[in-house]
Amino acid sequence: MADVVNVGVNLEAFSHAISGIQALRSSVSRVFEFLKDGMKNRETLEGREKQFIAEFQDNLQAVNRDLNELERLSGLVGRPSESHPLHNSGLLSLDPVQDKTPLYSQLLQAYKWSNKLQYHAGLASSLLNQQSLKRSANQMGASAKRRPKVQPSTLVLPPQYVDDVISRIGRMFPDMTIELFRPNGTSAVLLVTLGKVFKALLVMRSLFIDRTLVRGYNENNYNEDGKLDIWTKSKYQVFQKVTDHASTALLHYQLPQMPDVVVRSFMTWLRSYIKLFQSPCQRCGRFLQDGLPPTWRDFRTLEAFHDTCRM
Amino acid sequence: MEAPPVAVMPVTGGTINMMEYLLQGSVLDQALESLLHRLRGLCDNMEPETFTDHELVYLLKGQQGNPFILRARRSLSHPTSPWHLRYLGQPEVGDKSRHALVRNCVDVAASHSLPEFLNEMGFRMDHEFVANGHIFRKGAMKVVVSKLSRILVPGNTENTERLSLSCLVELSLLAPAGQDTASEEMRSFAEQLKPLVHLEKIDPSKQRH
Amino acid sequence: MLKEKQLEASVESLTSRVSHVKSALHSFIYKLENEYERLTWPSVLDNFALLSGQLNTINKLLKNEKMPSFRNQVIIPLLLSPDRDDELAKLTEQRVSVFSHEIVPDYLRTKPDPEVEEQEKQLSTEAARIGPELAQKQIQALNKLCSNLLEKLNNPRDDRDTESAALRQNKQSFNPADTNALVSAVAFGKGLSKCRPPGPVAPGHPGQVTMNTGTTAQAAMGGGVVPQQQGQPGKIPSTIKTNIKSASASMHPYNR
Amino acid sequence: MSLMRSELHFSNVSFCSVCQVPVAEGKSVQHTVDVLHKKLEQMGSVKQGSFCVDCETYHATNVSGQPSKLLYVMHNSETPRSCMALYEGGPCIVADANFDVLMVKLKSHFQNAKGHKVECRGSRYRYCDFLIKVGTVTMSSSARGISVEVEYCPCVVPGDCWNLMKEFMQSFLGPSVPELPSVFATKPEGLFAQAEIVDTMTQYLELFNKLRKSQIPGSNVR
Repeated sequence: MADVVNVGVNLEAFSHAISGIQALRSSVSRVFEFLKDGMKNRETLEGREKQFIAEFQDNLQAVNRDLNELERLSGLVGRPSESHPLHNSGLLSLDPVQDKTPLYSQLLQAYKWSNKLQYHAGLASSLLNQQSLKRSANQMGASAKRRPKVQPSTLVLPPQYVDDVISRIGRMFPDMTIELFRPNGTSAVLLVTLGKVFKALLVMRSLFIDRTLVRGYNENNYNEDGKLDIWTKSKYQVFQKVTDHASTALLHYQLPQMPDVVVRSFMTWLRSYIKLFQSPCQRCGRFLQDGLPPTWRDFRTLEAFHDTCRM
Repeated sequence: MEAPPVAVMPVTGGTINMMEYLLQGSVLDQALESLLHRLRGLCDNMEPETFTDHELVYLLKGQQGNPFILRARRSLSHPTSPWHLRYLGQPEVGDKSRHALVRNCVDVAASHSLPEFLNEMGFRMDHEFVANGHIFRKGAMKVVVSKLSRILVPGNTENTERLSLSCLVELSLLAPAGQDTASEEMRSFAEQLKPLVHLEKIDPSKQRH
Repeated sequence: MLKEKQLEASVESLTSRVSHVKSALHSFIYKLENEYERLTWPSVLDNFALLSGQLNTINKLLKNEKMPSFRNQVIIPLLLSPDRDDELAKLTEQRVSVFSHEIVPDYLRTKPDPEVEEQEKQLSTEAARIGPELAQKQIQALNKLCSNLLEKLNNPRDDRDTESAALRQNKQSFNPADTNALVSAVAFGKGLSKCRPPGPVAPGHPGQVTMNTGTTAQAAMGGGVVPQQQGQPGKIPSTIKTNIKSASASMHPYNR
Repeated sequence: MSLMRSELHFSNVSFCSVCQVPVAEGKSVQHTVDVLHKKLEQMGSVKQGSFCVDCETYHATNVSGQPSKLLYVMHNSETPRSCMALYEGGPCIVADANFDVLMVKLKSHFQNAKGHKVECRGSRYRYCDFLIKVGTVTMSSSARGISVEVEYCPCVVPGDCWNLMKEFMQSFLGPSVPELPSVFATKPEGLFAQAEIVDTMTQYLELFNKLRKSQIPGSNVR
């Protein structure tokens, strides 16, 4: 709003400039008026022409003069809008009918939000860069130029390769059966049946596991229309808990350059649930705590703990 | 399991006194295609269903001398489907004006242990056969066109032999007792299948001589 | 009589409406010509609204059920004369002063519309252009086409008729003997091998013999004929069973 | 007929253990049941409706002389449209409710022993993934004993969760926890076969037969 004062200072220059414009306009219209009227009746044709040209030149010179004057004045007026933080849009604040079109206040609001967003994004990016050893962040830690190269190579793997990796992993664990589906395009969905304990759905993106959902062995994994149901969570609390832990494990096991190792480590970890109902908690020695068996498996030792008994 | 908390259910269930209305006939193999074609046009617009079933007929000898007959059927094309146990009563005599054979009927779906269980109850298998063919439906009515085959080696449903060069055609309807409008409906439907097939009210007891 | 009266009345009401329109137009035109300096736009609109309302009323009147169909009325000019008719001129406000041959076809529509006239003219010139021989030829060609088409439509029906007739006469689509055989096979296993799975049947089990069968055809195997004759038929069902109830898997008991 | 397209779901039953709870000395059946209810509620279980298991006994009429094996037809409100028929130690089937109608048709061959009808009614409780059913067993309108059924819904294999189940039962039944039901021990596949609805019914049947044989314990039961 300091701008208003600024404008006030130059007010005189403004009024001069406006009258300069008016003068210019009148002189220009005089030129055309004169041209429209044509030559006046004079005694001789020659005199007639001479008179006409002289008057035309006078008129043009007047236009020229007025133009110069205006240019000079415009230099005096300067560009007050430049000093405004929102540049020309700041002029919107001068709109006297603010109630009708609250453009300016909305604009300010949007500006504030976008500033905030930029600020938070910056913070998040710096935080993520610090965790460069975990998850995909180490791609970001690498130079920005390399990043787009790394991503396609691991995200766009031929389905054949994915099939191979999965079937190799499937052979590694005899008590686990892995069924592979591709319900939509090339992304695979794995249905892992672990003994008679549970069935886990793994939604893959290339060889990255995007999402996991664990359901009971006797629960239905298909919709009414026969498609894989990847959304409905298990009705049993124990498997809801295991789903949570499996999602945690997905975040833990990350090695973007070697996605197959990640899948294998995750599967090894998942396999430790084969004794979900059989092994007591390694800390308290009991089977049940709040009605739930030890649902947590240590990422390294694969030992069983109750959710609240782990460190 | 997660059955909803129910108010305690009545102890016995089931639908008492269901009647089967039945008309029978046969069609020669040569005319089978025309019959199927006509049925596709006449019946409800659905995908024609085919089936292959194995039927075992069990008898239980009572003290009075009249064996009690139960028919156990299983689908060979859907081995995981439940078995189907059926009791069929004596055809109702009396009303000659009725157009269809009417008899009591109890249908039970049962688990796969049915044969052993029937044996334990004292039932003995009398005969068995394989039926395969097509099912059509029109409203509550059902048309079954089936080829019958006898089983050459007991229990081996792979090794069979056609019983005749005709297919059995049956038009049946299940309704609670006393719904005689059903037979009227069946008669008019049977009328539309003439002259390809003559569906009639055949009392099997008259066939025995 | 009644009809005539009705017609008269409706014509009368129609003329009165039309005269209303006319007077409204009159005054409007007068205003436009003489008072155009004082005339305001809203009042012009008012005039238009009045006119449109009146025209609407006329339309409604014409669409009314009770209104006799004017289309079916014929006007015949009874007397034409080249002389000036003052009465007519007065009636038509000096628009038509002579009821002559020149104007009657236009006013009373005794002549077709110009477009229709044009079409008719074209057709007659076309007809004149084609000679009678050519015309004859074209007629023949058309007749031939039509008869061909008729034949084509009729023939397949003949084919079909003969086909089904042949089927009816020559080939039976079913065989009553087979029907009986099949029905008794499903009813009591006639013609089916009477084998039992090895094992549970105790030899000499009471009633075993009679249980076997009651058919004379099977007498060699079982022999017990008499007991069944009365009792068995009742218990003996026939037919393949298909079960509507179990078909509706949705309410199947095992779907927990 | 081939129209029976539904898959059987008998096998999708989780592991159940049924046991008898002795009536406390000098207390009525109802009192003992109330004590159990209170214990369950203290643990944080939620009552979820009621349940009923019944058992009809039939004996064959045609075999004269030697005593025939008894045929039991049972219902469970958990599977309201099914009907379980079993011979003690012998084969069993799961059928739909029309089986009862069939038994009516068979009445000339199988007679219903009216006085032998056993019923077990009570309340269902849910605690986490456990389902607990405390029932009173009645025979000819006299209460004979108390049954407790514990089901661990997520687990289908008895051998997997028996220890876990035992720990749970100890938490409200005290140290007098029963052994693993014999029905599982006698299976050819052993403890790791999948549990079936029939296993549950067999346990109830064993319990009923045990109670039937035992004398009414005098003043303990009213």
